[in-house]
Amino acid sequence: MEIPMIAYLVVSTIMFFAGVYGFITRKNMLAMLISLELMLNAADINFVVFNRYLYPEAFEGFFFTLFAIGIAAAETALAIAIIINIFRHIRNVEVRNLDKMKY
Amino acid sequence: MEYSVIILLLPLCMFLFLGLAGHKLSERVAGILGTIGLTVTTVVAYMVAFNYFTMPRNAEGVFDTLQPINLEWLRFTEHLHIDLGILLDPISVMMLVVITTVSLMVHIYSLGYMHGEKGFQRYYAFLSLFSFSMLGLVVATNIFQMYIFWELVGVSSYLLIGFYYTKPAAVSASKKAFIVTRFADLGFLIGILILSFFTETFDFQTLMSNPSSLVTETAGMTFMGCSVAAWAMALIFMGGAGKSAMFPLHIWLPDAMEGPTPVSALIHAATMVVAGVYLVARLFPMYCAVPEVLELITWVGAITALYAAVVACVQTDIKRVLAFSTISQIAFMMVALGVAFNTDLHAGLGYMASMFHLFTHAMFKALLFLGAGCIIHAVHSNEMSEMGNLRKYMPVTHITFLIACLAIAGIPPFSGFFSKDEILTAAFEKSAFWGVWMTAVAGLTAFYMFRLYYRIFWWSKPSYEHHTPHEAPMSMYLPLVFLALVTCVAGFIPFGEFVSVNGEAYHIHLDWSVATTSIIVALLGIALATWMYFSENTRPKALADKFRALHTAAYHRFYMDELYMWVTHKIIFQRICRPIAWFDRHVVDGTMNMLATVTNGVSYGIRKLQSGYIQWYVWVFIMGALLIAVLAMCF
Amino acid sequence: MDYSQFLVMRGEISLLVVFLLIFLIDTFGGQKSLKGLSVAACVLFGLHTIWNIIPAESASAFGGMYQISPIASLVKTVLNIGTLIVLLQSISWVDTPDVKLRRGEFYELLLVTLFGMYLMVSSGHFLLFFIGLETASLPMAALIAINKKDTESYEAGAKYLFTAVFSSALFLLGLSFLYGVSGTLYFDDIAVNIATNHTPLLIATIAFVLAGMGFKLSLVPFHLWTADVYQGAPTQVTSYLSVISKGSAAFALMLILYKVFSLDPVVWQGIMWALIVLTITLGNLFAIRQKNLKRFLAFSSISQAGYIMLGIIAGSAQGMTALVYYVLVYIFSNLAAFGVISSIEHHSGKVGMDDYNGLYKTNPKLSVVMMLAMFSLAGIPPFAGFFSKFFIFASAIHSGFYILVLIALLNTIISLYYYLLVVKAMFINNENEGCAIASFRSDNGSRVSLIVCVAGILLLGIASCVYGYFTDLSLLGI
Amino acid sequence: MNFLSLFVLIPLLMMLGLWMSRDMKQIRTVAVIGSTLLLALSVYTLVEFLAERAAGNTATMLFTDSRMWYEPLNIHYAVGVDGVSVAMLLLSSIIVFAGVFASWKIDPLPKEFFLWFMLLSTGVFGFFISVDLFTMFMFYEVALIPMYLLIGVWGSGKKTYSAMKLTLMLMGGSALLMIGILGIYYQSGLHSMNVVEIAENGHIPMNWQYFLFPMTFVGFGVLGAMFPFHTWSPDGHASAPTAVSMLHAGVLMKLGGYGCFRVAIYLMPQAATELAWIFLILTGISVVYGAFSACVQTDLKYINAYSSVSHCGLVLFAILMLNTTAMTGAVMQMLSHGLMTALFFALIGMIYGRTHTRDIREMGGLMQIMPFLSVCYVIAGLASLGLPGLSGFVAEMTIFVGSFEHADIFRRVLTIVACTSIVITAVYILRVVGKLLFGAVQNEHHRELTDAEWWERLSTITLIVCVAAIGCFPHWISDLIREGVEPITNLLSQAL
Repeated sequence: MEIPMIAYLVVSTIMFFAGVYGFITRKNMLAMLISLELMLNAADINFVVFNRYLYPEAFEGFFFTLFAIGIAAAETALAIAIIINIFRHIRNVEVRNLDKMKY
Repeated sequence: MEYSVIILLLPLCMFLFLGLAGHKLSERVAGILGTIGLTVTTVVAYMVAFNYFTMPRNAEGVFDTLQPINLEWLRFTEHLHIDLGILLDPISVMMLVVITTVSLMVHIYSLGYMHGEKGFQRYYAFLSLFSFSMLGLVVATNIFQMYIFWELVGVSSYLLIGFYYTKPAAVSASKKAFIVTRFADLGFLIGILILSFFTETFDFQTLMSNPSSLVTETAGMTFMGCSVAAWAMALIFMGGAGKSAMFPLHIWLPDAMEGPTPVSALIHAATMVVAGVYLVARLFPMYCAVPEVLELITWVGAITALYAAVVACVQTDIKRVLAFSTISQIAFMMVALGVAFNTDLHAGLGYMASMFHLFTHAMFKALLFLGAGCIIHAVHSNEMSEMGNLRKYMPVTHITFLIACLAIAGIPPFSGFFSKDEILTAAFEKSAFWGVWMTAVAGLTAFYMFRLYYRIFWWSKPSYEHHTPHEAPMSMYLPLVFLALVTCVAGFIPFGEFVSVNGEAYHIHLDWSVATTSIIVALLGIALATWMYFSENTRPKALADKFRALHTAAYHRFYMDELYMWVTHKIIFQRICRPIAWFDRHVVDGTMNMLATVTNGVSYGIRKLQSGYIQWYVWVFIMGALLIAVLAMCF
Repeated sequence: MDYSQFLVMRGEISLLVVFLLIFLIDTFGGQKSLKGLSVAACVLFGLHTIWNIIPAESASAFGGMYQISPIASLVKTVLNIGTLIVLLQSISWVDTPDVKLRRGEFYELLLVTLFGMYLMVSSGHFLLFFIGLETASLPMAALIAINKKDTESYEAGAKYLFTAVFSSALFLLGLSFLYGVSGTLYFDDIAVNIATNHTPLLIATIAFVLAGMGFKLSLVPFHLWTADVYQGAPTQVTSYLSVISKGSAAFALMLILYKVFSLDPVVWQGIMWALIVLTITLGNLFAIRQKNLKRFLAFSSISQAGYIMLGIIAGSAQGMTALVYYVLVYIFSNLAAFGVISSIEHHSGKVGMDDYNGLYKTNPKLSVVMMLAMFSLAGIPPFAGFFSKFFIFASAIHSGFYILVLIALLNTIISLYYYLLVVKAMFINNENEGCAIASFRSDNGSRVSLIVCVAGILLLGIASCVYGYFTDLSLLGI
Repeated sequence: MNFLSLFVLIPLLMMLGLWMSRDMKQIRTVAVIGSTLLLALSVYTLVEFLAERAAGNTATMLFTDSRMWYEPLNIHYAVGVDGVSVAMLLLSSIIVFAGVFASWKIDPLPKEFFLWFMLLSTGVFGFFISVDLFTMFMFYEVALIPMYLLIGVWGSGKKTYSAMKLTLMLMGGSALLMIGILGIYYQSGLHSMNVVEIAENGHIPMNWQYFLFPMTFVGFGVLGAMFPFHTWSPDGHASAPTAVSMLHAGVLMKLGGYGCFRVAIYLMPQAATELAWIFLILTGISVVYGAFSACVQTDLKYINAYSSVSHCGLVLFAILMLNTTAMTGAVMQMLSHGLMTALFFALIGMIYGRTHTRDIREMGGLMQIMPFLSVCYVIAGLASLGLPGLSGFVAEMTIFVGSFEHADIFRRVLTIVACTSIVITAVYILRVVGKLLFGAVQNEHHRELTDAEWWERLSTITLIVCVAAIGCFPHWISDLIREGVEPITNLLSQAL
């Protein structure tokens, strides 16, 4: 029995906006980072699903997903580095402390 | 007669020379130079007059109108262009003679009168400027040239009235004179615009060749109930009324007496103030085409004459008295023009009369002013109360002054009698009403002139203890004597032979009925003056108390100046200028500033958008993206 | 597969060579050679610039994944020039104690981001484009946060990174939809495929792609990170961020819109219309009240981005020319401003507008340069900014956007106001007692860079050949 | 190379020279030489021009030269002059010449002052010689921007405020202008920026003209001090240093009139005829309005600024009458107003430099203290109230006669309203003269003050001579201008 494509899309969409929601509401930067991962992966799922269901003759979507995952990893590493640096200075990772510059 | 251009050029050069190099010359040199210059001008003017009037008359028995020179100065359209030139016809030649004569007298007189004054050279420069502009005015070949010199005489009169520029009174008087006349000139200008637009020319001869052209061109066109032609001519007359100090534009003339007395004699008695009369005379045929305007002129003149005469009766400053008498006399000329209802020789008698009176009046009024100058020179005051019994001290002045008074009062055989008689005749021919009116005014004239005469030369003997008055130097009384002689003989000039409404020779004959009445009235006036002022007494005071209201009103010139003050300051300054200035600063400019303020305010208001929190940024980000998506889908 | 295809990527390869050389010097060179690293970087990069100065012919490699066109390689040259100027300006800065140790990393990261931009402007496939985009933005975050000790620096880094990733996630989502709609990620094929079906999904895609690029261009409302990041980042990085990455992003966006969505411009023109108005206006309104010059220039650069967009919305070859020309002029003007700011910051540590009061008395040359930069940014003749503005407006008017241009022009008045505020501070205001900036002699690197910038500002407009050359190239097609 | 380009080249070279000059002496030398050269050049242009015309060359523009500048947009560096621009060039060079001497002792930063001053004049000259919309617009803005620093640095009073206000308002004008120019460029269907070409062969659709004409006219009108966009002028003039006020009121405000005339009306005659009435009302207002506001000002410069509003209003008013005579009058009015207002500002600057006040209530009897300056002031005043023999009269009369040519009552009444300004002018001029120069000395300290120095005399006398020359011999200048105006009126008559 075949799972309809729409189901995947719903999941991915939910994932994406869950990510958005998380990103906007979490106080902790690491949590925000995780939300970002959710969003990126939601997009990846879309690619895979479209490739699998609509355009099975080529693997463009799959490859794209692979690269996207790689980039996501790099981005996470960088984000962690910066967060650590921040932690060194202010001893916590609360995002609301990043408001020295405003207006 | 191309050489007539010298009449204009010489004074001009004299002005430029004295104006630019004057301060380098000594007083005497400057004065002599100016006088010599004007003497030459006068001689040339006389030559022109002689040659002109000895010319054979042409077929219609008229002196040809000559245009020795006429250069295009500025071209507006193919029809309209301002020319500068010289137009010689009977009245302009007559004016040349008058102006040069009086001006020369004044030049000579001033050598003595202005001696030692600061800015003597400047004074002579201005005199030359005035002579130049006045001469240019009378020989104008077209109405725009006339307007140009019209403005120039206005300015030179401004400069001369304000000659004592450290005296606030003089400054404000000069300002007043200029602005009032300027206001009148506005009418003149608009009149010219209308006239020239419809007739497509400025040129006098073209205009005269077909006087009714304006009426025909504007046939049927009306503006606010009056025909456009009437408007044009009336507006032009407004210019003339301003210069000739007709009621209600007369207010500048009495104040103009702040200027040096010779200047008053030249500008504000003999020459400039008659420019208005000259203007009307110059355009007389066109005025005949619009009788309603002539009616207007008559009324204005008559009212002015009466008004000025009444006021003159109670003034105590001798120059003011003379000023008002001038206004009144010019009004006589205006009336004379007004009552001449068409250009045929007999009906147009008033034209000749007014020109004649202009001529004689110029002489004796100049004489009066110069005499007054001598007196002021001697007494160092303008007030009657400071004077009296001066005949002992200054006999020459006394005699000449008396002659002038008799002339202006209209006692034969002095010149004034003849010219005034012609005017009265003309008035009677128009209607008995005007005749009676003017005769009455003539009587008043006699009265106030002799009041003046007695108060100065008889009355009581005030104590001149600090210094005794003495006869003026020769440079000052020679002109008096000369003018007195002219006044005596001028009446016998066959004036009508030279000047008449349509140029044909007109033989003056006295209308004895009119003459006798006028003489009697004049004598009555003199008698009354003698009764009241011959020797010190309380009758004048008693009389003044009797008619207190009238007296005070007349003394304050019926509050005309106050009225003007009120209009200009309270209405124009307070109610128009200031609000506009305020509006400009606070509304127009305020709007511009407000734009800036609002921008700043907005930029302050929205600064919170930049809250500094990543999550807010991202919130805006995603919302923006979604909003765009949604909107894009909607459209 | 024949490797000759790599020859098409001449620019990228030479850039990589430069990158590797610097990397080698940095890793294996001793302390001594590190001293000369900055100069070496400038020289090498200069060589690279000259090597690529001649634009390449249109060509494509790897099955159309990589596409190069004359105008694209011209853009690369423009970016090179800008980067070179930035490198010159940063010579003295990299010797300051804080960044001394990470001197090498600075250059490496910088060059990598530039490499990413290269890929963006000459990609024919969204995969390459996305890689380029990320390569351009992720190292940038590291650059911004390069100054570990400075709290503002890492705050800026964090803000940039989080926003960047968020935007790229959105972008990615958009791409996935696009893939769903069109079934391919090759620009040309997409253009062909989507021509037939106009699903709302497609429109959402356009919106998301615009959002993703709008982040890099800092278009309102995707701009909020800009001010903070510009203020927090080291001045050199800020200048790089403000001109190079903006310029490349502008061209990349134009690439996408012209190549991918060229068939129905109406949709994205509508969106762009709104974005431009918002961007210019809000940018100006925020800029009015800024006192910190870096922040001030951040907002000015936002509104400048709006003007750049006018070239895109025109949707014509003329617009393309105007855009590239504008970017070039903008690089010179903005880098002149940043050069002055950085050298003053370097010598006195002051970046406030009030600190500049009476600068003309102490440092006449610098203040004249600053004034020229401001006039050029405000678009005052005879400086280059006037011409670039005129041409970009002309292109927009040519496509009939009268009202839009009118709004933009009225905004120039506001922008003139705040640019003049800087001039006023330097020339008219009296120096504040005691704390006035002392007169100093800035280092050779920034002197050279400033001279170059001034030359650019003064000559670009008068020398019409530049614009003519750009036109010829852009007429060859994107 | 066409010799007209020298008008741009000389100021640029002067800037170079100034930039290299070391001390005050050299600066002055450069400035004097340069401005004299410019004066000579403009006179030469005039002579050449008249010779050409006498030789029967009836082209619209003479000495034309067109170099391709921006191929893609077909922008040329195109120069050429007709009667009007020759007159304007003459005016500008005279005022620059006078301005150099008026700012003989400028302080501080003389070098920078003259640099900006010359940049300003570069723009002015460039504007007048160019016949290409783009270069015209470019030079226009080149002329605007130096004002900011000239006022801001060397000005007095609330200088920064006025400088900013002036710059922004004028920039607002040029923003509208840019739309107008680009619109003309793309709608004329010629792909050309050359004014003459567009005027002769271009066909701007009517609906576009309705949009573009107001843009262009208002754009230039702002600089022409058209109500209600004139408010930069009083503050700007009040704060500006002497020479700048001279050049600004004397020449820069003329750019507005010239632009309206050369671009707005020349290129869009149909719209001009259709829409003239709106702007006639506005300009008519500013004629009277300015005069009335001037009556109650107490600051000399404000009085003059408002009188400039009135006079420049008359210029635009006459241009909008759209007939040869009135337009000729308008250009003559530009000339005469330029000269006499420059004279005014020069004198005010000199008086202010001595008394350190511009409030007429604090001064008086200056005639006794500084006769030369006072006499010049009187002459300037008489010129401004339209005394025959000075330039004002000629211009105003030409305008009035021209404006009265229209048969419709609306224009007639407006003309008469405008005429009343001559009386109001007399009022405020005499008010100032009476308060300032005549009467008793108000402030005893003023008694020590000196009269004009030689450079001041030179600069004032130059201007006075020109004013008188135009006033006494208007014939040649009016013919010169008329033949420049005629092509435009011909277009207009076709448009009707």
